[in-house]
Amino acid sequence: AQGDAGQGASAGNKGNLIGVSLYTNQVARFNFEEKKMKEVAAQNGDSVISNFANNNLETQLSQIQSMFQRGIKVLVLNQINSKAFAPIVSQAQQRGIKVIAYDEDVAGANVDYVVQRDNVEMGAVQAQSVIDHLPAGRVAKVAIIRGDPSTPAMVQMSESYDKLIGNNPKIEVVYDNTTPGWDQAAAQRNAEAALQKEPNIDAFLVMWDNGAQAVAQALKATGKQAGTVWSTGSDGSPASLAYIAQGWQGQTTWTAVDKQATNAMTIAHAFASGSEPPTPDSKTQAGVPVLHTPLSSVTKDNLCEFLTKSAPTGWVKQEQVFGSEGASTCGQ
Amino acid sequence: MDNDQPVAGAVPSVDGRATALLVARSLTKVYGSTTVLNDVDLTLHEGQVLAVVGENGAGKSTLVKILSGVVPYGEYAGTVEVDGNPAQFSSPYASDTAGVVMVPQELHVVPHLTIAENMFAAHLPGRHGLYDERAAVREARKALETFGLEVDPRAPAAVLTPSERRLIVLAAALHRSARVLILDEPTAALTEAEAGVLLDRLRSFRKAGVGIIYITHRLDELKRVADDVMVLRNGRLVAGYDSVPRQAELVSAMLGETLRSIEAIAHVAPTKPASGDPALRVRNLSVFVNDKQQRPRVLDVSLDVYPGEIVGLYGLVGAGRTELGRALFGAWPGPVTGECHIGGTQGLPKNTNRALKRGLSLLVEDRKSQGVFHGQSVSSNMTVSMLDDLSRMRLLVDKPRERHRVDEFVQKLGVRPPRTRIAIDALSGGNQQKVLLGRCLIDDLKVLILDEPTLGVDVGARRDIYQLVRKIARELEVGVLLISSDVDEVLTEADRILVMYKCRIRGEFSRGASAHDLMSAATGASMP
Amino acid sequence: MTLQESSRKVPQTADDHDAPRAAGRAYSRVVAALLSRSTVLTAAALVLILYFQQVSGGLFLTSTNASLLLRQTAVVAVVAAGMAMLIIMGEIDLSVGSAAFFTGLVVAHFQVQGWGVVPSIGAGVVAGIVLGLVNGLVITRFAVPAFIVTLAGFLLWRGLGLLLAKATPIGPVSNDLIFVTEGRMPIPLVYGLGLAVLAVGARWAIAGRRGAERAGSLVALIVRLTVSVAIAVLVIVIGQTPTGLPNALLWILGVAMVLGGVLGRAKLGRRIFLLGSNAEAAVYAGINAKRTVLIGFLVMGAIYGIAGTMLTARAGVASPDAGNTLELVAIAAAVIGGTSLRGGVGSIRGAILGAFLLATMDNGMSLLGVPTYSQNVVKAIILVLAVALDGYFRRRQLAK
Amino acid sequence: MTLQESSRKVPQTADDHDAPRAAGRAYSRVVAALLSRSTVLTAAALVLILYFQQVSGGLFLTSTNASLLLRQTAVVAVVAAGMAMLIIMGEIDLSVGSAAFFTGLVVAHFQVQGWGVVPSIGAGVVAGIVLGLVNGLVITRFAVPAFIVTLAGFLLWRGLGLLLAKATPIGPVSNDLIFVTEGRMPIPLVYGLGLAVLAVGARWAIAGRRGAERAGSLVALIVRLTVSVAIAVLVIVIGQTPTGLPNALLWILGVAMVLGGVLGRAKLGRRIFLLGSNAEAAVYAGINAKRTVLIGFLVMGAIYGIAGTMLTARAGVASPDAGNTLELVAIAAAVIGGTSLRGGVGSIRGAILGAFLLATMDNGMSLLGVPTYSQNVVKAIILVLAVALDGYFRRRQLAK
Ligand SMILES: Nc1ncnc2c1ncn2[C@@H]1O[C@H](COP(=O)(O)OP(=O)(O)OP(=O)(O)O)[C@@H](O)[C@H]1O
Ligand SMILES: Nc1ncnc2c1ncn2[C@@H]1O[C@H](COP(=O)(O)OP(=O)(O)OP(=O)(O)O)[C@@H](O)[C@H]1O
Ligand SMILES: O[C@@H]1[C@@H](O)[C@H](O)OC[C@H]1O
Ligand SMILES: [Mg+2]
Ligand SMILES: [Mg+2]
Repeated sequence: AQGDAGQGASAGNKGNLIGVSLYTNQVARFNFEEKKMKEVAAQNGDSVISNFANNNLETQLSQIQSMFQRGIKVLVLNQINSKAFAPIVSQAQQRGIKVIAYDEDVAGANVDYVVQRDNVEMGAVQAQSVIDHLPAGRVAKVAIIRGDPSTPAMVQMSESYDKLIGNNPKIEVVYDNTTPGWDQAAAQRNAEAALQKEPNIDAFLVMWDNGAQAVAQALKATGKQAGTVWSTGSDGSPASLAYIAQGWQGQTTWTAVDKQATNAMTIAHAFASGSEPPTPDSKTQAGVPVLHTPLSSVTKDNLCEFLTKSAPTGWVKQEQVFGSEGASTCGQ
Repeated sequence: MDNDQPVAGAVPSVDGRATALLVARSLTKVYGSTTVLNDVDLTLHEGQVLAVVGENGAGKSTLVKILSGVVPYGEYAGTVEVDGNPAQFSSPYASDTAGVVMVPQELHVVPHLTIAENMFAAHLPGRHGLYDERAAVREARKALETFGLEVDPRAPAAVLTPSERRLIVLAAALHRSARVLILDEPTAALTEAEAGVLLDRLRSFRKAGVGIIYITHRLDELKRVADDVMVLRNGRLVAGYDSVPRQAELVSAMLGETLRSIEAIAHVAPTKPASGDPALRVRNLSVFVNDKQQRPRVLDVSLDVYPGEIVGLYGLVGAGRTELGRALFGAWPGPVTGECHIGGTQGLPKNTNRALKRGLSLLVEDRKSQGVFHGQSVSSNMTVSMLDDLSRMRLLVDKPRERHRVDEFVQKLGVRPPRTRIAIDALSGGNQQKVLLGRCLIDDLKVLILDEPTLGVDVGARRDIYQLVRKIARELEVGVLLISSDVDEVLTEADRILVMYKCRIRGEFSRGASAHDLMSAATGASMP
Repeated sequence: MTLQESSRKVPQTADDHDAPRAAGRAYSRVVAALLSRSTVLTAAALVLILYFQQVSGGLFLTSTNASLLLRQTAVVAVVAAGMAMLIIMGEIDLSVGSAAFFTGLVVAHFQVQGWGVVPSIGAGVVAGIVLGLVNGLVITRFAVPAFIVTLAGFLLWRGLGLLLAKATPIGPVSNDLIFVTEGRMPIPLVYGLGLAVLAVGARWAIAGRRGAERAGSLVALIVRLTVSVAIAVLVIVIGQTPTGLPNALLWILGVAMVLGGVLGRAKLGRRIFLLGSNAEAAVYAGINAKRTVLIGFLVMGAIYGIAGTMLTARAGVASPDAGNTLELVAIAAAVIGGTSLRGGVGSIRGAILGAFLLATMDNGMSLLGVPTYSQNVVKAIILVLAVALDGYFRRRQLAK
Repeated sequence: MTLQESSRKVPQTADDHDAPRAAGRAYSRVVAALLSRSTVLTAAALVLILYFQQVSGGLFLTSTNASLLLRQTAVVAVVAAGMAMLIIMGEIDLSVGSAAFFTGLVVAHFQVQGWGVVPSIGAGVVAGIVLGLVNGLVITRFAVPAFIVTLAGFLLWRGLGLLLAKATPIGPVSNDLIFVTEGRMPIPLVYGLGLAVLAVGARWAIAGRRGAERAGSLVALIVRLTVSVAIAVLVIVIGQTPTGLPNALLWILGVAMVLGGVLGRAKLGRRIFLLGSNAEAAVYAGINAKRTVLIGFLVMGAIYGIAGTMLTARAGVASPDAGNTLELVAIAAAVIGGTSLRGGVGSIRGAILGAFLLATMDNGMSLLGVPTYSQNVVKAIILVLAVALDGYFRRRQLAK
């Protein structure tokens, strides 16, 4: 590698240049995290160059290689496909760039730090919330709607689903299907097919909020009452929070994305300026430090608490959840 | 200008025909570095028929394309006025609105739309934006009566032959109340009888005060229809007459040659006696339409064409000659029965490729849709059927050889301009026809079927084509089947004439038969 | 490509939105009906339906699933109708998925702001027409091919929409808006619809009778009347079940009638066919090509608005992935329905049937819980089979 | 759409893979060169490059970035070349992204099994040819339009691949395979390439000289020689920098030369242009349309294999999303490069330039960290502008 760092410097960047590569901009949380990272980096005196990869491996690789050109010192990598990124991680490291795996580790590589949401745990939180809301005294009918099987998040969440729900004697799985591209319309078709097969479903175990919204709509269409069928989701999307307030969705699993973004930038700053990164809360088998992002289950019960305390500013407004007249339902 | 004759329309006409309907001044059109229309003036009065003649590529179509907005305002120099007001047509839509209606030289009929829709395209009857099919059918019937065409206006135009297609377009244009009617070679694909009807109609239009611009290569028509004649050559107005001059005088103006040299061209082709084995031998051939009803198009036809012989195949529209040609060429999609020998080998070609391999080629009747590869060069249009012979290792096109062959043809056929790399669309209609004829001249040619080969070809070029066909026949010992609706053409060019009527051959004549004989056979009047 | 193929075009006339009528003049009416693309598609759909019914243990042919199928088809059907119109005139629209996402966002935005259903939809349709206008103007003024302009729109409208919405779903929208497609059709409307079916059926039967010169036309009359009555009865019966018929059906029918009417009966429609068949001929004939294309894209703009409304009403939110690949599915539906990508040939009815065929496959396989990837494999094979069979029968008929 | 447009086609003849030469006889050579689509594209790319260079503070025009750009362009360029060929002959291929994914999977599979580079690639290419054969056979035997067949392939090949791979990435592949596109071109090859550029350039210059009847041809000779020498020097200089030139360039050049040669010099290529320009006339001229189409899809099949290899080599694994939207990008590149979707018009060179233009935009904007939404907006506008400007100049010239 010929003097990339020098080139970066000659480009006249102030502070440390941090590359942030996120795999999609069609998911709200990543847009939020990108903004958050830029804020935090600015506070640290760093600057960020960021790209979204349009759900495409090839695009993401190219974008990262362009970041090398720009002379980044740290790469925050939210990869589309954990198995495909080992080579680019080692390329980065050969150039002296530190790599922080973001949201998920990279298989086959030893990154310098992992800042992650534990998808296995997320699956468990969702499955547990379903188990907690089963009708008493009979075998419950549960439908499972999974995300795109070609994505690692789906695989890891499924791990917990299969463990907690698959062999559960109190549960009969009446429908179980995947959703290519995490597509909401396809999820809605799945939900509708499930209800067509078995109108008396007790709960929907759903991996993500867009899917849960699709379930809500399917429930409405079959004339169900709000609050009668439990469903799960993830990401705390405002529309889902509104459905939770109305009883059309049971829970959403919140990842503290603001913390995750902040962690990544703090570690990046430490790497770039040669100081000690924050203490990890665990290490991988290979000894890579890991900082986990806290997960929490948001339901109708703790909705106000979430809105007023846990949710970062800018994520959601109360009127998005309670309607234009409900701006102060939970107080300020 | 090399000519001091009075220019048509440049001076107000003697009989004081009232207002000038259409005035064009110093029209000039340049394509790339070629000036195809050079400083042409024109005045058209109410009730005047102005004929425009000139050889292929003289600029006739270009002139009327400007007048009708096909070449839009801004893409030519000079001015056009209608009723004394400047007219700046950006499209035929605009000219049409101003009452200037043109029927273009090339056919623009959409086969899968109905006949009525094709006829009225931009002027469909109906109110509130709705199409009134019944009114359209009524109007269409009325318009078609002109030519006595008995077709169902609701049928797709696909059922029409090329000449019928031309007729419906003409009928539609005549039916509209145009103030200026421009006809670009309307009679090229028509029979004598149909042409006669058209000319009669034009006379009645003239009485009604319509101004008519009439382009033709059939000079004998001028006497019957034209008031004034203008002659274009190489984009310039070289002569103008306020009456129809002698044909010979016109021809010399068109070609820029002296009368003497033209008269010397008149020829009598020596008859080639039929001898040896026929190049093409057909026995009991029948051709059927590819549908449930299996309507026959050709029934029980037997004929022989000997090497070096030109056999004329005359008949009226719909007689089945084109189908016969297509079937022999392996290009008929429906059932064909009967026997056929080409150069001694037996069997009907399964497809056009086989036909060509066996030495039989066909010059198609419908140049635009079946012949020309639009947007492709003159050269590749010409060599497409002989690529196998012009390639190295049966893989790569041998470009030097191709160039050589094309240059030779271009010269032999007199293609103008003699440029081979420009797109064929840049050639005038007649010159495109020469290119397609060149395509037919494959190596080892044994049988050449020409379907209306001189459609839209000027006198000079027509002469060239006849000479060439004769040369091909005689020197290369090729048997030629000349399908034509032009009585004079078959009478002068064919060694022997077959006449088709309603799917069958109804007469055989030797050279020297009279036009009357042919006509009566072609109309079923005399059965052999 | 070959002579046989080019001659295949012949029976597919401009009146193909009413194929039996046009072809009937040339061939025997009954055979034509057997051969029309619509019939083959309907037959393919029927076979699929029976299969799904069998394998799902009777779940497929229920009134609830019928309602579901209609709701699942609606957006694709509406967009496919517009797409067929554009393809027939020789244009194409790759931006429709993104544009519908954008208008759906507009509708959801105003819903969340507390606007009523009608003004929200109005805003969506206006937004759609504006996008259509932009497409149309760039195509006609700057003479950039529609493929390029709408490819740009594909990137542009979704990009803008995601930017405005910050990629988060906007909603949920009011139940009133949801009712617009998902709701159960009110009983008076059901009766109205039943009567309309009868009226149209009667016209159809009489038209067959009047135009027929051959024997069998009495049979045709009876068959047609029976079919119409059967459909009317079905409409009324299903409309009264607890699930009823969904309002989505009204949108499909509305768009089909308007566009089918335009293509079949309006002068504009004739111009569209002529322009798509042979642009040069159209211009020579004095058709204002630019204006026709512009109008076509304005109509498509209105469809953006309608489709966006329907996407949002169906999902209950405006989701960032709404309308993804809609352009492709719509083109597929139109082409399966007999629209030729070379222009000049096609029908609204075919496009809508194509949409139904695609939706039936999705619905049936979801019902059976067929794994996603196998779904795609099955879908692909059925697509090719349907179109190949259609072509086969058509050729066989011509060859006989 | 309008007469103007159809007349625009005129100067682009079958010999147009060498557009300046073909048009040169009709118009002044210099003006023609100024007008050719290739020149407009090159100019657009140059403007972009200078802009990126300026704004990125000199990062864009570095040898490392040049190498990156070439590697990023390669797959799209190769596929766009094949797509241009198919579109010119009046066909289309929507399955190419999925097919390349599939063949990439095959390559990765055998790599993981421990096969060497050559047999793995061979297996991929064979798989590709089989897929191409299937496409071609269904299209020609069952007369199903290519759009439908390849739309089915779009679903099918990816569906099958995902089933086989269980939707997980297959890999990592060996460094040797990665080297095949990502690797640095060996110095001897660099020199060879430089010499080849000189040779081709000399032929080009001489051809210009020979064909010219006008003044200025000496100027043209000198300009052409200078350009060729400059490129050759550039190749050799960049090839010797530490980053060097990527092997990906060889694939682009190889495919361009083969396909360009076929279209420009082979009988097959001539038939492809003619078939695409008028299928009916092609039949009368003795062209075996079915065979030509079949061969076209077989060639495309080989390109599937090459593209799959390149995808896998570039990513180091066969990823389940590999080749997503490749068909769309390739069609866009071909169309931007002057290929008409109506058939009969286009060039390999244009398609590859189109691919470069698209890749340049992606690369430059990623380098600048332009926000993704704005990237799409910018890309959309530049696309339309490039094509609009090209059309504008062309029309202006014709009008003069
Ligand atoms: N689009 C074009 N580009 C370049 N040259 C053209 C174009 N169209 C016509 N020309 C040239 O203009 C000249 C005049 O053509 P035009 O069609 O007006 O001739 P014409 O008198 O109608 O001939 P014909 O009797 O054969 O129909 C010809 O030399 C032709 O090659
Ligand atoms: N593809 C087709 N399907 C059905 N009928 C056809 C088809 N092609 C031609 N016909 C019919 O065949 C009949 C005879 O054809 P055609 O007129 O070309 O013969 P012709 O003797 O060569 O006449 P012309 O003088 O017009 O060349 C026409 O009436 C037409 O309706
Ligand atoms: O919404 C998220 C989905 O898009 C992602 O891919 O995986 C998990 C979800 O939380
Ligand atoms: Mg002319
Ligand atoms: Mg004929």
